[in-house]
Amino acid sequence: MSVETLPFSKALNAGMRRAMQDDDHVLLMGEDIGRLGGVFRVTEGLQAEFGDRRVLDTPLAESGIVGTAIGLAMAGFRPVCEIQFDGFVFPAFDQITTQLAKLTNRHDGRMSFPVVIRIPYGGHIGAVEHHQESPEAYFTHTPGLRVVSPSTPNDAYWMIQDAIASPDPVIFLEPKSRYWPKGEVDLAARALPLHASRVVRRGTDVTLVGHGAMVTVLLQAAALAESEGISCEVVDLRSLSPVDYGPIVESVRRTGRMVYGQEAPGFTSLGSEIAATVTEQAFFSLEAPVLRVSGFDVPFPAAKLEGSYLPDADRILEAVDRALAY
Amino acid sequence: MSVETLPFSKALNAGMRRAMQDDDHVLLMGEDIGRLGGVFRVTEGLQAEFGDRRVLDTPLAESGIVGTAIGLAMAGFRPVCEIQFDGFVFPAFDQITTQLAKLTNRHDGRMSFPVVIRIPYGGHIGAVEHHQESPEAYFTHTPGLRVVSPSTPNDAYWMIQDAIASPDPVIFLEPKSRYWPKGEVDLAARALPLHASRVVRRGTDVTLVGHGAMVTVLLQAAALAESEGISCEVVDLRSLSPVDYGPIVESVRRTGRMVYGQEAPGFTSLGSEIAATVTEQAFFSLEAPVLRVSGFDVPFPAAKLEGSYLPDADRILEAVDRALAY
Amino acid sequence: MTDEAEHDPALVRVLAADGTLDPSPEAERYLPLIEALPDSELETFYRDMVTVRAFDRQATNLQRQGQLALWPPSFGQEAAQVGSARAARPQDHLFPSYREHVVCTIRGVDPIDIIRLMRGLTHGGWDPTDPKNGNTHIYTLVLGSQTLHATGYGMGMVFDGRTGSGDPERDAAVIVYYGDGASSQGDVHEAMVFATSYNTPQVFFLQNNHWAISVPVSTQSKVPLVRRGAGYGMPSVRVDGNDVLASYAVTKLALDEARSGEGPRAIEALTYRMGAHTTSDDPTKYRTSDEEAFWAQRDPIARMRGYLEGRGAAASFFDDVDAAAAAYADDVRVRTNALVAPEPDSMFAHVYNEQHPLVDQQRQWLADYEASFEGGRA
Amino acid sequence: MTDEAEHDPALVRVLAADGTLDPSPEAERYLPLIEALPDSELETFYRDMVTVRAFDRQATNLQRQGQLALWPPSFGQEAAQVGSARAARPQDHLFPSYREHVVCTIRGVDPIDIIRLMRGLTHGGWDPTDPKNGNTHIYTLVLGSQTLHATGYGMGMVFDGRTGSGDPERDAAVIVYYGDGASSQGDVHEAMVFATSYNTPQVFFLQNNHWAISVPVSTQSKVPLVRRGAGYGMPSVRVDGNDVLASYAVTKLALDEARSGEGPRAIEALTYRMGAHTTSDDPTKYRTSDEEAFWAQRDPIARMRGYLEGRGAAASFFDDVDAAAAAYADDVRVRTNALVAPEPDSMFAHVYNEQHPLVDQQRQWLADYEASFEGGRA
Ligand SMILES: Cc1ncc(C[n+]2csc(CCOP(=O)(O)OP(=O)(O)O)c2C)c(N)n1
Ligand SMILES: Cc1ncc(C[n+]2csc(CCOP(=O)(O)OP(=O)(O)O)c2C)c(N)n1
Ligand SMILES: [Mg+2]
Ligand SMILES: [Mg+2]
Repeated sequence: MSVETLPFSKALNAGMRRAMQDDDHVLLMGEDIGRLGGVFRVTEGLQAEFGDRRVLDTPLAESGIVGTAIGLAMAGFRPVCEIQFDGFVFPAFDQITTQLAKLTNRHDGRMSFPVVIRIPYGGHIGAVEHHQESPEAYFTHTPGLRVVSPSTPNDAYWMIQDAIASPDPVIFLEPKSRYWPKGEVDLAARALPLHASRVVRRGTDVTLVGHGAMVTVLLQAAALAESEGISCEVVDLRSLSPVDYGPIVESVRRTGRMVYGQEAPGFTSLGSEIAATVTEQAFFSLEAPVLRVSGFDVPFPAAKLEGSYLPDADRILEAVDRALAY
Repeated sequence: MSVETLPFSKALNAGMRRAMQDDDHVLLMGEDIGRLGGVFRVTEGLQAEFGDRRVLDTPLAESGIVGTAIGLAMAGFRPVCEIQFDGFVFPAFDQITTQLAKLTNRHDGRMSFPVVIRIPYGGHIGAVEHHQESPEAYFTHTPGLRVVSPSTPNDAYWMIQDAIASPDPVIFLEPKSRYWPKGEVDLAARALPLHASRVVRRGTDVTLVGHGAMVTVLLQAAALAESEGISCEVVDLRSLSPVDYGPIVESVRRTGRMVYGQEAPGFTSLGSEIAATVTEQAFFSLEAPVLRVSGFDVPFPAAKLEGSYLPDADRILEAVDRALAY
Repeated sequence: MTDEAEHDPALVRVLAADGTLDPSPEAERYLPLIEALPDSELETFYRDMVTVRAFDRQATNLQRQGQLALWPPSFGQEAAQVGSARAARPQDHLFPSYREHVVCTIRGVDPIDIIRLMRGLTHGGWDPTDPKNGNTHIYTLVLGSQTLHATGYGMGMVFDGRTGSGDPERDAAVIVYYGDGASSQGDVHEAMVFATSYNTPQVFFLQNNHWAISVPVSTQSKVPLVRRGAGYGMPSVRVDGNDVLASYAVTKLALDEARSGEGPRAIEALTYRMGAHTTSDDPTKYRTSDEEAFWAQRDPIARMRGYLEGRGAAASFFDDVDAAAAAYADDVRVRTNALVAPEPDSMFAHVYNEQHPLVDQQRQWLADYEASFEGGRA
Repeated sequence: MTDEAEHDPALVRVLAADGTLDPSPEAERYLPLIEALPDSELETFYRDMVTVRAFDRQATNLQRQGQLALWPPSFGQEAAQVGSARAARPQDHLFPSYREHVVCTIRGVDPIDIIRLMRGLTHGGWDPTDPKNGNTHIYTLVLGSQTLHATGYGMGMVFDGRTGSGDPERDAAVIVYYGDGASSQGDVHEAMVFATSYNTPQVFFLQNNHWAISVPVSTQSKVPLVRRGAGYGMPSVRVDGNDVLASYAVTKLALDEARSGEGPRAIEALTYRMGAHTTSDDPTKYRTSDEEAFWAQRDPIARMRGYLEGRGAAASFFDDVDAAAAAYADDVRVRTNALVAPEPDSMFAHVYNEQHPLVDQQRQWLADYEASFEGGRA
């Protein structure tokens, strides 16, 4: 039987295990990912299985992790780096932005840098500062990177394998509040391609778009809206850079209205990009401007306030109502 | 006589001198800014005048520069840091993003961090990699920072003083291709407030918006358009975060069309934000989607190709024509 | 590893594990500083350690009861923290990492302010500019970042002439705390580069508690971390961080020298995180009970108690301290239970000092939005 | 400062400034390595230095004539670069910074490829995977970044068993070049942490040319930079970088040890940037002519010439070398003038290895746009 019910974190674990079995130059590196299996236990058991030359508990230095991963890629490896939490990726930002993202281009394509950087991201876990952020905009703005985020265990299982197989650097954003819920994983049938977006609910009045943990919120909002007689289509972005605009624009041409949901602050965000581009591509179909529901443009607040900060189904619905009122 | 004709770089120099005279806790720090006066000579003569305790030739480490500037701010100083070139700000990115931007909030407002980070940015100077970039989106997406960019010597003179006087951290982007051209500087009459945008040319058909060196390009485009009978209004953003939307939206409500020009890659950029927000605020006035003319979504190319990469007046006009064709 | 360090000839240690006075050769030069301590001060050291351990245990329990988001215990590191913090003068500035509960409370920080941070009510907790907090800066969670802030602060002291003037009431220094894991961060290096370049009055105080979550210090360095300092020209010393007297003395001397203009110094305090990394951690996954037992025998509180007993302290003293500590911890529990969540509006209040239209607009939006649910949100 | 270093008892030097053999005490252990060099190799060292200096001068002139965007001269640093690069084996990997023209050309990189970078035709220049380039990686302009890449490469050698096997044809090492200014970057520290943690077969080769643009090395460190390595447990040596024989010998030994599994090593080569930082720089703004004169007397080429003359090299040898160098430089000039700009389309070609709709779309847009100007753009 090739379909298993797994939590998202175990699906990722299974995906990495399979990639490591298939290619012995795939290696994992990061803080506490070996003996401990990572603070979210995503790499649990992999060091025991593959040894400490393939699953590295590195020194505590993120620039060092990404910088040496680059060197390992030059030496023919496919490193998968774990950044412990979203807020700790910034010490590595220089190596990601000025090196990893640009090195293929700098080499005129003669070397490739198949490095994956896994980052648990987003809120909903009640944690202290730097542990609940959504930094995707910094990466999607950077040419040379690919950025993806699965929202289901099945996508987690397949997308991590596709990311590892990609010859390009991939920022792999894991919605940490989704680590625990379970879902069906089809171990035999590949999911959609890495850079495809997917309509996860059909609807006719408003198109809702988002990624990661936000997809769950959008589906909740769509269910609530239905009870009020409003039909929402929901698109899971899956790929944040490049964005697969096909399904989104097709949907908006039908619905004429779109709401984009994201946990990140809204200013100069991925939501800004998608709103601007969808507006360009579906200008004459739009009955209302594309509305964005985002984290506020303030630092992610103390845990007790995250409920007010993070867009929930009610806030999505408020925007849906506004869009419909145009 | 209080009006002098100065190149942009000298206007900045004069502005910093005045700020240092007014407040002896203003200090400058950076690589080669002392004896050499900076690679662009913006700080020329200031170490000789104020001594090496107020104009610091620091060790060569950007995270160190910003991180110690934060400590100096805690001790009551107002540090003005120079980053030598746009592409070298990334080693400091962690200190800027996780510390500088958030420390006022982290202190519940009990401490303030009046740090200015000056960054020469943008292309048109035919330089090697990392020397021609426009990183503004990384900063405008970060809550807690203010981001500004003057485009004229007069603004340079006044905005640097306002930035230094600001109790908040300010990213001060200096369009390096504008360092040399001269302009009138009124040493007596304050320019507009730091966060005001300004209409620099009146027009009726299309609104052109941009900042820094792009303003010159937009004005060139407007002049060319005029010869074709098209009347363009041009808005100089001046402040990139927050954006002063008033003059822009007012203009777009009249013209119904807008083109945003920027050197930065377009994806998830400040142009995306402004396009999305103007669309929201002027939805019913728009005859065409807000169009963006940007650097391509590739690493800034080798110098010999910058002419093809950087939006010029022709490319702005191409977008103006497209906007008018809707 | 631990055995090797035990017998490191360069280690400064004054008390044997059982509390008998047995100075290592390196400790000789520090003895006068210790002999100068009045009995009352020795008792204070002990009281500090016991009090904060009781508080720390209370906080750990509060987290287990769901009252806190997280708690990183200081359990086991009391001597290094008491010794170093008690060595600082009032005008000195202290930059902790996130496990310096002992340091903070000694300097006057109300433990409830640390609790507020770990409960998820604030990202800060206390006001470093309020004199009652003894110039103790707030916690920094991004490892190593605070070392640069401390260095910058020290540069400010130099530029303001607040160091090396010869006036003991005026001259000041900074001390910055960081861990063995954090020592690998580039920022720590840059802090040492700037500190030595500007001759800051600064002590780099490394608590080597042997673990960075699950990663042993041997992953960060194959040689004692104390050696790093010499590479920058910084006098550096390794101390038994479970010996409160030795920790006090080495820090006192280093701070005195720093204050008098001799520049930055580094201290590696060998200690042990006797508890979990945080309440989310399970140390049995990565370390042995043998190792834990080894360190249990070197408990800093037991050691100091042995010393005081040897000097004839009365049983009633220890009972008093225990009782006071229990009351202290109890008070924290009571006050924790009384804490209330901040208003959502507060998240907008301190992002900027000056008006910011976007933040103001969102603040207003949220207020209106919340108001629209008056009478209950779905 | 320079005088002090001159008389540093720990400095490895073999040749006096005039080229007479006069080994420092520290140099003794290296003499066998030098004595083993055949005359032909000594002549090669000299030829390398003269050839690349001629090329370097040519490139400087080409920049002045507007043919290049920029040129960072290697003038003065030839001995450190020749010595270290000639010490490497073919299977070793070299990670330069941006001034290692001598290193690169010795390993087989066509100088025109360096020119192409500095002319603004490419951000890279050569293909490190092409055997003709001797495993020389491309330049890195963000200071210090390449030290981590080199360390990562070395980790790969360890994991692949390409080090410490005992087979001299198989065992390999990496050498990474960086400057005194770059040494302050956090990345260099992290590279040393990772290198020692993973025991990489690696040499950290620091060319201390005394200046980081206008900033003297004393701003980066008050003590010799060679001391940093010991903080990580790395054997470290300071060499006279204007002495090609000493530079060769210390690098040879360090690489041999690294290759045989003994882990990373650090070398500080004392040298001097005799020219400007780059062609945009004016060193008279920040350094004295006395200092320049001091170093002119220590010119690495004159020194080696003195040595060879002392060993009886014929005048014709030097004439031949000069003539060949002139021809080499001339050839570079001719080929530089023949370089053509790349097509705009090329900026899209290698951003990603796999298809990317946004880039593809912009690529097409630009092609169409350019085509719309057929017959001339305004
Ligand atoms: C830059 C950064 N990376 C990762 C983390 C996650 N993290 C928090 S504590 C910790 C271990 C720190 O070890 P050490 O410095 O030895 O201090 P200790 O916890 O032992 O007191 C890690 C990896 C972080 N806070 N900051
Ligand atoms: C991260 C970074 N910051 C600043 C610069 C600008 N810059 C280029 S070379 C240089 C000085 C480098 O000095 P050093 O490392 O001693 O090397 P040298 O030029 O002397 O060979 C500076 C500041 C840079 N390239 N990278
Ligand atoms: Mg530790
Ligand atoms: Mg140098």
